[in-house]
Amino acid sequence: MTRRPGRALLVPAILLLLATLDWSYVGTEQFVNALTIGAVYALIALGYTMVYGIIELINFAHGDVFMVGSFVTYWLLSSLGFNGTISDLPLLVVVLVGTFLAAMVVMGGIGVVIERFAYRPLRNAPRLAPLITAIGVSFILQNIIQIFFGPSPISAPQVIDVQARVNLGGVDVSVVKLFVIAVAFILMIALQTFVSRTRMGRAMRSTAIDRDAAQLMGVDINTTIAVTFFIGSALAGAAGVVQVLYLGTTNFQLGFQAGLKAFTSAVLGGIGNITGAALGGFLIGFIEVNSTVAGFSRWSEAIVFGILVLVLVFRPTGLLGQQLGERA
Amino acid sequence: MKLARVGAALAIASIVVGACSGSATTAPSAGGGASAAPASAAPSAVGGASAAPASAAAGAVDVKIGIELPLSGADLPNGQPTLNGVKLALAQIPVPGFNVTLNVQDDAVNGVHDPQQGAKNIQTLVNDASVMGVVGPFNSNVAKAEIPIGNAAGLVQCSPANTNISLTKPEFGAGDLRKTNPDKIAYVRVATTDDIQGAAGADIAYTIVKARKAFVIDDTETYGKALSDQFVATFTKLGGTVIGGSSHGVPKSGQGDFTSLLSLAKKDSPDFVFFGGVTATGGGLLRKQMVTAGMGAIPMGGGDGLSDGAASVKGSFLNLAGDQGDPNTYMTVAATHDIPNPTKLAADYKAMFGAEPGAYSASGYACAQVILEALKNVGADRAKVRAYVTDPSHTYDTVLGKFQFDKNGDTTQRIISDYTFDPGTKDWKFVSQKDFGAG
Amino acid sequence: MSESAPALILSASGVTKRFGGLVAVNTVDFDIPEGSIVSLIGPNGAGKTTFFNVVAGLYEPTHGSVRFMDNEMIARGRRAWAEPLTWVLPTVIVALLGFFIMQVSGSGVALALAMLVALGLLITMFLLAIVRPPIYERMLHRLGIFKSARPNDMVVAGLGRTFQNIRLFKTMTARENVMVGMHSRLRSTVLDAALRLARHRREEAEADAQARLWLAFVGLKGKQGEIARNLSYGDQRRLEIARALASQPKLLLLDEPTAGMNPSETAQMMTLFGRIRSELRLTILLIEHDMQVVMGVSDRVTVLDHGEKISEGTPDQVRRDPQVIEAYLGKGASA
Amino acid sequence: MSARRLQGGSAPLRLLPGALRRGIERFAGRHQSLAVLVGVALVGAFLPVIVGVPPFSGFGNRNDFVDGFANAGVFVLLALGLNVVVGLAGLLDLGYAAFFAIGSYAYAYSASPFSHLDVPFWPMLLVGAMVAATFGILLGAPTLRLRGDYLAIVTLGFGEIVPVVFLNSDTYTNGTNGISAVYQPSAYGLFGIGSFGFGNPWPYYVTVLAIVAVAMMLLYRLQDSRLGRAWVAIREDEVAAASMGVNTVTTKLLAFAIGASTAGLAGVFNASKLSLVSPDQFGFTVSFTILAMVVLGGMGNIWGVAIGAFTLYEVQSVFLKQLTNFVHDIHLPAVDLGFLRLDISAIDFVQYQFLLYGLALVSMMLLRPEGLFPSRERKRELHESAEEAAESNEEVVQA
Repeated sequence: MTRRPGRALLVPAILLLLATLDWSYVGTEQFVNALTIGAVYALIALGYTMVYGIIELINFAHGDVFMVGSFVTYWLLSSLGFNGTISDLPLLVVVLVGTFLAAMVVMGGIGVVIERFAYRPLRNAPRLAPLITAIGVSFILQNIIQIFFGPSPISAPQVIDVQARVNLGGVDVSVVKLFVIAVAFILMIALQTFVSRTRMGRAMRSTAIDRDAAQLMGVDINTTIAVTFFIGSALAGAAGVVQVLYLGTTNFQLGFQAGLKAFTSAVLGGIGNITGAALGGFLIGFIEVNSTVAGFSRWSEAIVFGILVLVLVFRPTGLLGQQLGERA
Repeated sequence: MKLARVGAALAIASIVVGACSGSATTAPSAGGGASAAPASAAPSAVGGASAAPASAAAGAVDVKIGIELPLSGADLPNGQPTLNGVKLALAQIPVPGFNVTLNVQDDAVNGVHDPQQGAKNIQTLVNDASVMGVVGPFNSNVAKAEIPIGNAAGLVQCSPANTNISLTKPEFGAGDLRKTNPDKIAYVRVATTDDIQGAAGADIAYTIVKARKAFVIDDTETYGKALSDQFVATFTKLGGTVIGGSSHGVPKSGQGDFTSLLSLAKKDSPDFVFFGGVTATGGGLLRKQMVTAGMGAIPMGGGDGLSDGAASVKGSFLNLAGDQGDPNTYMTVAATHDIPNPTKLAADYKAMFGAEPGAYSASGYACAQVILEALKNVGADRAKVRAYVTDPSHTYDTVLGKFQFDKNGDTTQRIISDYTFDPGTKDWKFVSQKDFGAG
Repeated sequence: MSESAPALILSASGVTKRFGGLVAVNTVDFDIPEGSIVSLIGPNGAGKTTFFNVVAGLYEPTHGSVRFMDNEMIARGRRAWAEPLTWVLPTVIVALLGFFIMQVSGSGVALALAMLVALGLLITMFLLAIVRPPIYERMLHRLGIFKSARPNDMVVAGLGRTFQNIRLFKTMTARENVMVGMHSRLRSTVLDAALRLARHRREEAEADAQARLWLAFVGLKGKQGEIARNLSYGDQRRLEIARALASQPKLLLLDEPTAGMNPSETAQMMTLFGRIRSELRLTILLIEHDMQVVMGVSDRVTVLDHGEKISEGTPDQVRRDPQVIEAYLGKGASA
Repeated sequence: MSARRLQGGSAPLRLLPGALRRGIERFAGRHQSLAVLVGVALVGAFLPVIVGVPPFSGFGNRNDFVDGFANAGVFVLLALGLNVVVGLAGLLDLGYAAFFAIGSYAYAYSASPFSHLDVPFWPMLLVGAMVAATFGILLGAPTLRLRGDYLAIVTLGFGEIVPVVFLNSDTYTNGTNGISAVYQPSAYGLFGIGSFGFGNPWPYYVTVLAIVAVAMMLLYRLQDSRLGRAWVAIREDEVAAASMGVNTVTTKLLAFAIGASTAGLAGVFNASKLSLVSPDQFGFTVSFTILAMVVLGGMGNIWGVAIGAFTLYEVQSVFLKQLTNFVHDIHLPAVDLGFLRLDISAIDFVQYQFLLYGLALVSMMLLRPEGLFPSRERKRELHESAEEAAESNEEVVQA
């Protein structure tokens, strides 16, 4: 399908315009809030979209992978003895990098294990079978966390000083929020580069388009799918770290609704499309913040899903359509 | 495929290992078919016939107290400590001539309290002829499904936690719930109703904090919404202003993130923030994020849903809210005022279960006391137990203090106590109490 | 029906179909006289199947229109934007009327009543738009709103088709496949089926018998109980034709029906085409690569290349057309 | 003519010996509706009897079980309805609980002290079904253009929106408190088993059995009709179905409407039995549980889905809850492995039921991805074999 070059710029242009208008409506602080919430949704949505793109599975356990990620972060930080703000900058950097790496690797590993045991045996089963195992896995993850950490919400250490602010154009903006947004962008760019530039990325894309053909061309399907799960779950793990840094709390039920909204983000942007998932995540963040600002916090969920319905009815492939895994 | 099965087996094994760490009891005998004996509660009378104390001699009559609480999933922190309170009462209070065990029913389905399951459970308890009274339920909507059944069967229920006004007061539709036997109520509760608590919250905000401009948030659930609505009504009546004119609902699904709502609130510079809800629906996080958002100096208040222990208790409001905030700013209203001997209950509880008591452990204990008291006085007759418990002339001397039930089954103890955060002990500190009278 | 020029069953004029920047079919005029076998040939990617799909109602053409049995069936929608207006307009009018009456009479009851009626109208219009009974279609027509026919509308009008890559309902039996083909000719409704009324039972029994006849007609006698995917390749092709015939079409569109067949199967298939024409008196539009088939059965042949019609005429005329030879040579297409 | 249809339909019969099974199948093939009614009646009569026999009798008395069976009936109805949408027409609906909610609220609003209305139960069954069906069409209409998974997410969205609307429309729904003291059906002395009310589960049990039987009968008839074929055709290949004259729009909408109306029936019944309707009863988990029931039972197979729903309901609300008692009763000896002691009888399983439920879902799917009783078509999709081809030939000869 060919596109006129002008079309490619149309969507970003409209979004930029909308963002500017919204900025003037909600103000800088709320704008940053929206970006921060959106960044978390976007990070989770990336995993959804990648997994869907490659094996067409709505991985409902993915939200719980995010939840487990936040508990891993909590466990890691508190067992290392950090229980508050770290003011020593070099130490802070080391702790942050270490936490992100550890949480991402651990969650990536868990993702691979889940894929291996719960989804791979069902790869040729009816399409809904893995969906049900995904729900089962989600329950299992929740319960395991509940057994180990208890059912109450957890107060987790926030190593970055949450009260620190920088002045941006006359408005004080929280440093943590900026950090969260920056991390999300860095990870997204890294992912995009990986998928478009590396051999494994190409293998992933070709598997998404036609698994059988990719296999004939010498792509190792099992490894490719495992890597997809690793990356997707690692990103959810990163989102878990972000959750702890930003809100300093977590609980074993966090995953389900977050997952639902992240999945909505992925669909909103065009499922299977990495940029779309990121865009969708930020959009949901903006919708939520705007409905709160407008005094409809009670309805925010209905508004999020209402907009989703409208977008899909008028643009059934999501805002950016499908790139990763085009199917008739 | 094979590997997957091994994985499942391992997961099951992990439960078994996790669960057997403290198991030193022998398997209970068949006598306690429906008794749920905790592995760690061996000394209690609940443990089954073989381990039963001497009081349960040959001539003792077997009777049961029904438990109808949410005991799995997210509601476990509500149900389990309450159940433990009942267990503690059974272990401590001798009932000569009776061998009292429990019939435990869990109303959580897929981890969330479910009215349909609750109705089924109460039916099961009704059908168990040895059940003399029921402690529970925990949630108001479960109660609405259960009260008609208990009323029809004449099985008395004592709720440790329900606060919704429509459960008991005829002017709010409670009469419809007990249509079968309008004169024989079978539902009592030891918690004060939302209207009193919400009003008391407004009273604190207006008279003690001297706030004039409040921002109100609720969790859109039955308890939280009722509390907030009452707060808004009373606070406005007293002469204060509520920003936006009503409460802002934050559904539980949005749990954990109040930042954008707080940014909104900050613009109108409120001098009080009221939260209608419980810790699990975001109470502690709200306070924590107020501090983050630079609103730590603004006092915040809530109902007894926030009264769940000191900052050292994991998952409590104070624990989540963090202790780096401005001192003397957290306030709450508890339905139960300073109970007669709180330290003893806490110590006994800790000795038996190895944990701090929960918010409703004492209430569960009190409910058990009420039912046992009736049992001692009228014997193992369900109808008489019901009649005794609901008789407004009887006074109960419980761990919650002395109280009666009025003709609707509400406690006459309408004392509201005000607490504030004490940065020294990192716990709630009693401020004052106010008696809202007999209705 | 004049004797000199037989009536046209289908007449396409200026049909263009564009996908993004790619013009798959470019201003093609195409007539099919009633009772004839007309073939459409051309090299791979010439736009044959696209044209086919336009005619069958699967794609809306970018330009041009298709008349079928003297009705304009397929063309780009006209005033399509006005259709949603018809859904809300009655509601708006009634609501405004209610407001007006309330202003005049000061009665709130009138407004409430008007609102209720307005809501009812809205729901009625939505349901009408979904079910599309003839009265709704007539209303649209009167308002000058035109919507291109969908595949099922074309089937109702009398067009049956097969697919280039066989698209049977794979897990259904042969008999059931054929019965789905009869769908548009069966009349029993949900209620008939739910209550098992006599007419439903009769119709189902008739349909069953008819399905067997169609299967026998294409040479699948006794195979009605086979699951479609278990049939041999040739049998699947036949089953597709039986399924298309079951809708009792006037015009049958066959998309490469002999592709992948051996010579003896092809010969049988050609016999079947003959019988379809002689016994059923159907008109056939055929896409075919096998020149032997095309030249053997066709009355007229049309050649497409790069989406454009380059030649048209009897098989002999087309065979000699230098443009056709040029299009096929060098491309190595089968001949 | 419909002998072979019954092969999928009588999946549970596979447990019976061959000759008997064939005999029943042949009878059922000729008198399908009668067979469904007799089947439901037999199961309905059998269940209260079996629970009086050990080991079941140890877990509660008969009335407890019957009460639970009446609740299970609600889920059986829901699963039957969802099966039309997901199993037959192949439209993945993740927000099915919305129609359950609409049916429930329709009855609660029409027959409760809240609205001061008292419409009798029996006509409300039909009205509730019709209201739900109308919403099925209205909510279904905008989704028809969407492909499988987009449809799934939009229905999920509707499933989330509907409870929020009920939650926030205080004036009509009593908001978060819900509508309580909903009236019970009034048919005194129905079939000599007592009147509707609290404490006597039998009238509800008989009523839900009757509703399930009629629903199953009608669904079998629809499945076997022009419409049923069109649904399966759309599921298999939408383009081909349209090209064969199937109006995909109306056919899909009919699937939505019929699925929704079944949920509406379930909603009306449940509201009257529970006497309470509140917005938190219709969350996403409910939709998912019903979907799990359909998939587990075997999509597209009416009997299979009914059994799947019944089984899963009993697992999550009876078996897992009673597991602790059960394990206590069987007296497993404690295993001493030296470094750890395993005493299964001492475990309180109540806390782990959620985990066990998850494990059950995963392992059931790993062991039998096509469901317990796959429909004829689904089974063939998975296990093609010459034997089945032979079997279907044999059936043609019978027919």
